[in-house]
Amino acid sequence: MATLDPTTAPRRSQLNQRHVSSHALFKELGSNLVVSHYGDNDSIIEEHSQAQTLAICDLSTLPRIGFKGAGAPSWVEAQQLNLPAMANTTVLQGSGSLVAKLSDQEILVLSDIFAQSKDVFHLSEQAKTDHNNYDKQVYSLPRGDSHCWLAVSGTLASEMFSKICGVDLRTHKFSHSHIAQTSVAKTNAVVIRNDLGRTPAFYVLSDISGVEFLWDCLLDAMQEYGGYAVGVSALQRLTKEH
Amino acid sequence: MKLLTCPLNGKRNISEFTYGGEYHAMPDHLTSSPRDWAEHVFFHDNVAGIVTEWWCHTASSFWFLAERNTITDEVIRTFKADEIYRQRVEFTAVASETQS
Amino acid sequence: MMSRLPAPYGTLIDRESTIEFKFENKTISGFEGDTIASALVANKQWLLSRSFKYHRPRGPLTMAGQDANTMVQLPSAPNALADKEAIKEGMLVTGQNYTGSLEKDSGALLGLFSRFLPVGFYYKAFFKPRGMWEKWAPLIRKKAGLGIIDQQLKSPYYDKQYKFYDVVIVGGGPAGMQAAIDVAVHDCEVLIVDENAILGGSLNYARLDAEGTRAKSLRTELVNAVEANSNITVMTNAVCNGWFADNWLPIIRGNRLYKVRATHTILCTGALEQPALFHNNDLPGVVMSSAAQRLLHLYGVKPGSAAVILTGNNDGYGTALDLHDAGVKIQAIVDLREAPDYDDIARAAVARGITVKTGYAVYAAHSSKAPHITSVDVRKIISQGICVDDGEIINCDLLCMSVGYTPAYQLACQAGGQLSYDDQSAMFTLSNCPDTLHLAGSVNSLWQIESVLAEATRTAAITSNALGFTDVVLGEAIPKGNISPNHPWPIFPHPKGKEFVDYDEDLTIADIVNATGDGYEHIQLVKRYSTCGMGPSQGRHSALAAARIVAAATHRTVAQTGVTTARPPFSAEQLGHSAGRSFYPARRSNMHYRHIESGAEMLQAGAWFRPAFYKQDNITRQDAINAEVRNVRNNVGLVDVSTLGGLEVRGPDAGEFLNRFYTFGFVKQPVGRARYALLTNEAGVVIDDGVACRFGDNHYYVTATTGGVDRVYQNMLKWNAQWRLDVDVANVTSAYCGVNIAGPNARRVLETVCNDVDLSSAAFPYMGVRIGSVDGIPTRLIRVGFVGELGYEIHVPQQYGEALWDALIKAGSEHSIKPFGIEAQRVLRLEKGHIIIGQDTDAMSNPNEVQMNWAVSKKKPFFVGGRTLSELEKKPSLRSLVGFIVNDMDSPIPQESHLILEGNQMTGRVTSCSYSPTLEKAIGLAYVSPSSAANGSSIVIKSSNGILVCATVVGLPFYDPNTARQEL
Amino acid sequence: MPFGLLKYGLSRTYPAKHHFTPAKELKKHYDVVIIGGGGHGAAIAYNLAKYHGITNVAILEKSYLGGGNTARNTAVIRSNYLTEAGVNFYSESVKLFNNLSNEFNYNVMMENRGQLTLAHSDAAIRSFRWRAEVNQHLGVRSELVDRQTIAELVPNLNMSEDNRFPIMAGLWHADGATARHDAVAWGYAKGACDRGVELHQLTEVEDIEITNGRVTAVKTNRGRVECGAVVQAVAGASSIVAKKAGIPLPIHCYPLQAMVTQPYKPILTPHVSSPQVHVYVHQTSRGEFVIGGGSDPYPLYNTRATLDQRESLSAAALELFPFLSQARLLRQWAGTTDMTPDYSPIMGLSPVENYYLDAGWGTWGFKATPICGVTMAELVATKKVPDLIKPFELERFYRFEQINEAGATAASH
Repeated sequence: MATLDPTTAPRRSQLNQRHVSSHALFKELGSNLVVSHYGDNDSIIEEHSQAQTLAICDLSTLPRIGFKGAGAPSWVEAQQLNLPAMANTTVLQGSGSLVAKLSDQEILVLSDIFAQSKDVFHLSEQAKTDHNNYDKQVYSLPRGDSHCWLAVSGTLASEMFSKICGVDLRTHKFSHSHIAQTSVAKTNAVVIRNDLGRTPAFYVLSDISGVEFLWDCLLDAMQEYGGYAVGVSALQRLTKEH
Repeated sequence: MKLLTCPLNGKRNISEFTYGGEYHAMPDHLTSSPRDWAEHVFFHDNVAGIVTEWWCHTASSFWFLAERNTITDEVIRTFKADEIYRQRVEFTAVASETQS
Repeated sequence: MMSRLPAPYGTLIDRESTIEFKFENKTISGFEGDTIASALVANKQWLLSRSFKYHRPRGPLTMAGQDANTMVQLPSAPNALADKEAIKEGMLVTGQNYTGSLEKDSGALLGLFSRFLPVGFYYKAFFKPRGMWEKWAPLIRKKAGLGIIDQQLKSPYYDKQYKFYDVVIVGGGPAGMQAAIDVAVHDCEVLIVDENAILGGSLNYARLDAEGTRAKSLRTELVNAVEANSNITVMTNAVCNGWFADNWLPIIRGNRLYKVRATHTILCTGALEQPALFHNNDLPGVVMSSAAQRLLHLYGVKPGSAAVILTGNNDGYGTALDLHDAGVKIQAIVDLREAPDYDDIARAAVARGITVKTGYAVYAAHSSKAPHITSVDVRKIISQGICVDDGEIINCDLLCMSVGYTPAYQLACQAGGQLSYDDQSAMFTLSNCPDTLHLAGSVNSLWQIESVLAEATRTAAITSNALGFTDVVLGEAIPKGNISPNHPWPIFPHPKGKEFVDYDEDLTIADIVNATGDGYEHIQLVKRYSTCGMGPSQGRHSALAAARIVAAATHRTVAQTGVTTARPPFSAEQLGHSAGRSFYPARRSNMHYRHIESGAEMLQAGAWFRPAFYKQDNITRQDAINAEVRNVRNNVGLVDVSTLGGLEVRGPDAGEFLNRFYTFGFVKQPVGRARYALLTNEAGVVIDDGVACRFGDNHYYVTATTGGVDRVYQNMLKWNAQWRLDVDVANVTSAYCGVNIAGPNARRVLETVCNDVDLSSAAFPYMGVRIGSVDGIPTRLIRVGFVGELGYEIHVPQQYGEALWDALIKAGSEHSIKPFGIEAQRVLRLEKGHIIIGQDTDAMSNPNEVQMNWAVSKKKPFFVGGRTLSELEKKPSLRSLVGFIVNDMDSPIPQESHLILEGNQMTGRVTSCSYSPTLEKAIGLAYVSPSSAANGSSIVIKSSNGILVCATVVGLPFYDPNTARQEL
Repeated sequence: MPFGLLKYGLSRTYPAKHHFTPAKELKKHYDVVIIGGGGHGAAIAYNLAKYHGITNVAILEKSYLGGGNTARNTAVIRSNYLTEAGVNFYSESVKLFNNLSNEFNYNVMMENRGQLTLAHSDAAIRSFRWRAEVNQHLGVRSELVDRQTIAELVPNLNMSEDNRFPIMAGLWHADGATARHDAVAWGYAKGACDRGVELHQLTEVEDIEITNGRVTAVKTNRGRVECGAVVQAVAGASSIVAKKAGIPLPIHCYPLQAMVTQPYKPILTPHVSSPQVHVYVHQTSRGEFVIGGGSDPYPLYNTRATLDQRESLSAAALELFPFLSQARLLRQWAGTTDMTPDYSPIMGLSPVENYYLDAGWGTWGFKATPICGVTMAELVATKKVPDLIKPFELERFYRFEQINEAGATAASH
């Protein structure tokens, strides 16, 4: 794999400093640089198995967007996306992207972790033309930049979360496709249960300016379980397991 | 720690919320007497008993109202603001005396 | 050498693994599973520490970690409970609170003066003549305190974890286990918490039958059932240290605090055995009956060779049997009861021919070779608390007290439960617990094992019903036995005193009586005046006796006298446990590491880190700042403004909304223009400001102060929850990184990287706003900036921040671009006379005072704070914020917050002040009295060390008054 | 050995004398009824009796003497306030405190240990300098000190530059002190009772009678009592009592929690507080560390303790003194505070004639006890509002005027 330099890319994760210092190798997903894995190529296998028990991964440069307003749900549906029936739940789209309903008037759309789905791109393009005038009560939210996007995967993930999050995220109480808007390590966060293949996994979206703090807290919390940071390649492998 | 039920996010530890003050209707900002206005701005009912008050679920910035007993700290119920505020509030044009 | 009994004695110890540690530099050897206290007693070392006030020798009392007598010093853990702390190889243990040696403590001389130290003596002494107290206080302080804190201690790693259960059962004794088994037949998650090493509670040491076999078999039966049930989780060595609203339970195990949410809590916390009051009832060797039984059964320690049992119930006879079985000679059972109502156990003891003296009391304990009991003075009781004048001396090296119990009431009381005294059973009982909190076992005053188990089953049924698993119709509550284990008056005053009510505080019967005599009759006043119950064991063993004594002394019933409030925590917990990890979020801009690389010294603004200024080799901080200022004035500078708040206000009512929220008018604001936005609260106080950029008819992008934006956003949402306007507000502060590029060269730099916006002054004038791109990055361009030069604020999506910075630094290289920090920005802003909310305003400032009336629209129907401002306008203003220039360059430059004086009157203060590299003068802003607010007025500033500095009020701005430069 | 000890130690007939009014019936009429038997109520009664010869006075206390916030506050005495009104008022109070033991012939154990407030930001330094300048100008010992001085004042304070919030400077208030809070109430009550004032405990005022705008009587759970004047000194219940007299107040009641560790050998002399991390710490003469901070996040008439507050206070305390992590927390409790919009008390006249207010004591009531006694008694006796308390009148809010005290109070009781 060609070594890509994150320090010259236009969009840069706030965590790049940390990634680089732990010998991250980056790969391009869509037009974005994401950590593929750390160290040499063999580590992918190791990271993959680690991701099954407990690991954290930075997906912050991957596409995502939000919409708010009374008109938002119907408009998003009009863009051929399936909306969850209930607030604080998600629906996986055929394209691989994930549509989350944060309230009756707020939608969040996440790309798949291969960045193959073009939903986010289309939505943002469509939004520019459709409601630059905001008279249809649809308001786009720059979730791709306001919030970091971290993935915590593995059978021990909810156990780890129970050290820094007051909501009961145990897999039998907080099932796949459920959302908790809550506080993680004293930081506001949107926690989304979104299993990858057979492996329980959670997405954490939180104020992007505090991502370094949150990252360090999560690593500290997973230490006792031997969890550590992995690249997106490991997570991509998880999705292939059924 | 107490639990508070957010109409949007459900039962959560009360530390996830921000207290938003007593609910009470604003007197007419033009016709009310200065003393009444002063009481609106500075004074509180500070009832020992059941009060209606504003709360905000901090993580989702969702404002709602709660009925709470200020002696026992028991929350009687929580509800969305539109139960009280049903339509758009209009303000009448400035009366001449306050124009200056 | 060790006096250990063979198995089955010593359930907790592993005789195979010996552990050696040091106590007072003596090497002590014990077994794995021993506590410090059990190991020491096994080695005949009863003396552990010295008492708080009189430095009395003290040894184990409860062996349950419930009393302060066993508090010892570990190198980094003072006040460690010797009967709770497990021994470790090489551990260093010493006693506490002695001068000289533990055995011979010179501090103990205080005891001789005890008759001169009556209750509340501090209040009556030490202060005359005037000034004496200042001399006494430090001396008294030296004597204060117990353990020694290790000030070099590096805090260990403490953390926390949340847990969730349908039912949490506190206490793993017979009641707790039975309740768990019965609830857990349903599909629910049950937790048993027990502070001991193993389940079983009293079954591990108490005697339930004459043969002494029932406890063991019952324990095995229950423990097996618990372990067989996968719905039950067991946490041992874990203490539930409080009860908080909605069954929020802090449970401590190891270095972790578990915060457990339970739907229901069942308290099976048992009861605390209470001491008898007689002369020298605190001698080492005087213990609770249960303590002797714990030593025998848990640790295999034979607590003595010749024992006297002082009892007021049948339990004492069980203890006698246990000791007898273990080969301890029972000198006598002294039974306070005139005509005891025996059960099988008691009869068995009598049958063994043990001497029993009924209607007798232990009137005093003695120690010939201190500090350990060697004999007791046993006397016939005449009437309540009164004995005959001479008694029989019985030699012994162990005295066991079994005169009654108090329910372990703490958690129940914290939950709002009522602790009240039942004169008939001479016992405290609990009532009025919340619906989701249940009691079972001796904490609920049940003593017969059959009724304990039956009640546990009943409580389990109540809980299961409440959880919706069953709908069992419940029968009658289980009747409390008619035999109470509590003796109503195990209290025997002695002319020489030393009958300790409160061991922690060295308080005797006389102290309590005298407190009431002084007029402190309310039980709370007795506590506060005498300090009874304020020590480390928080009244566990003094509340009952104190209540009885106060009742008698004030001619009330104990029920009327009541008890003091039980406060959390249940047992003294290390601060590290409640502290845990420290979580203080830190916020950084996407350009953060560029600042670091450029040598920035960072400062904190709320949670944000911002560059204060950029260090340069061999020049001072001030010179570096001045250089940054000059570079903006002469060339071009770049400052990171990412921390600035950003709010999207969109929708048909966007303009109307801003009109109501801010003081200015926004409805008629042209698209493509920015307008200053000032915010007041309902009291008319200035609380924030920013600019509103109108990007479309229905779209405003409003900036807010770094520290204020979150509150501003919340307020906006709250107001619109009431107004119901057709508008959406979004906080996009973090979504945008921003820089301000400012200086005569700003346009030249920007032109090289921005080619889709006409930057000419005509096309993009001052206060204009545009959408465009910089080096391919989508941007919002705002032609503002408070530094008074040609400048642009460039806002880009957060993750492009660093790229933007790189592009501009590169593009600016041939125009001498340099980054500048907050310090330089402050100077530049000041030169331009722009106020900073929070620095130039305070909790009272209204727009008029800070000369901002121009930003307040009078023509609007309503805005927040408007009515109050119109009221304030009717009154003369009290102060004005003005600009000033220090007259004499040689006088010291005033600092922010230096006072403005008129004569000796304080009339205001400096809010901003600095040397202006541009004007080469000291300039500033200050509040002054309206009378000296006019331009040209001279003001006097009381600067450092009281030096008076003269300054002249001038119009703002100081720099470029006709704003030619910024409109370039 | 001091004389007092010999006297009491050897006295055969203990006690010498009952300190307070023994339980007895209420009279039909009192010249002055004081609602609230806390430090303030007792101090007002004491001053009425001793300096104005008004002794037909009843203190009505619904619970026990000094059982409210007098018993629950953390006994900090200071005068480093921000406004001229505040500083003058509290510095008078501190002066009175210094002579209290001898005034009472009862030791209140006043200890001048000094108070250090820590600044972790530029903004804090500015506001501390403001306080220091105002204080010095008014003759109060208060100064802005640098890191070096701080390290000398409190050698074991964590001064690391790597702290999340490094200590940048401090406000040193040499007059800062502490005293035995209960003893202050007891001393005043004893002095008042000695002079004929009646203290009635377990006596709750249920209603207040007003005729033509003038207070005439109070109804209690022990009967009706006529009175010439009423003073309410019931911090924590001010709104409730005032409402009985038909007076609305700009007060919200918040719990204020504090906690105390087991006793340890003394290692901390001054009172240390940090508004940034919301905590203050001092070590009592018994050796316990008292730890307190900001009020609860929402109003409540309930003195329950919360785990939340225990957690944040401990965490904050360890930021300043990490070595306390193995010190053991003994007790956690709460009081109910009257929070006012401008962090200043409400004292003096009320809309009802002869009904006087002593309210709005937030977290600053204990330290004002002596001066409250003096000024409120003077007001009741002369019906003239003393200059010292003029600024604190309720009427200021109707004029939309506030006292600029915010910032001088947060977490630095």
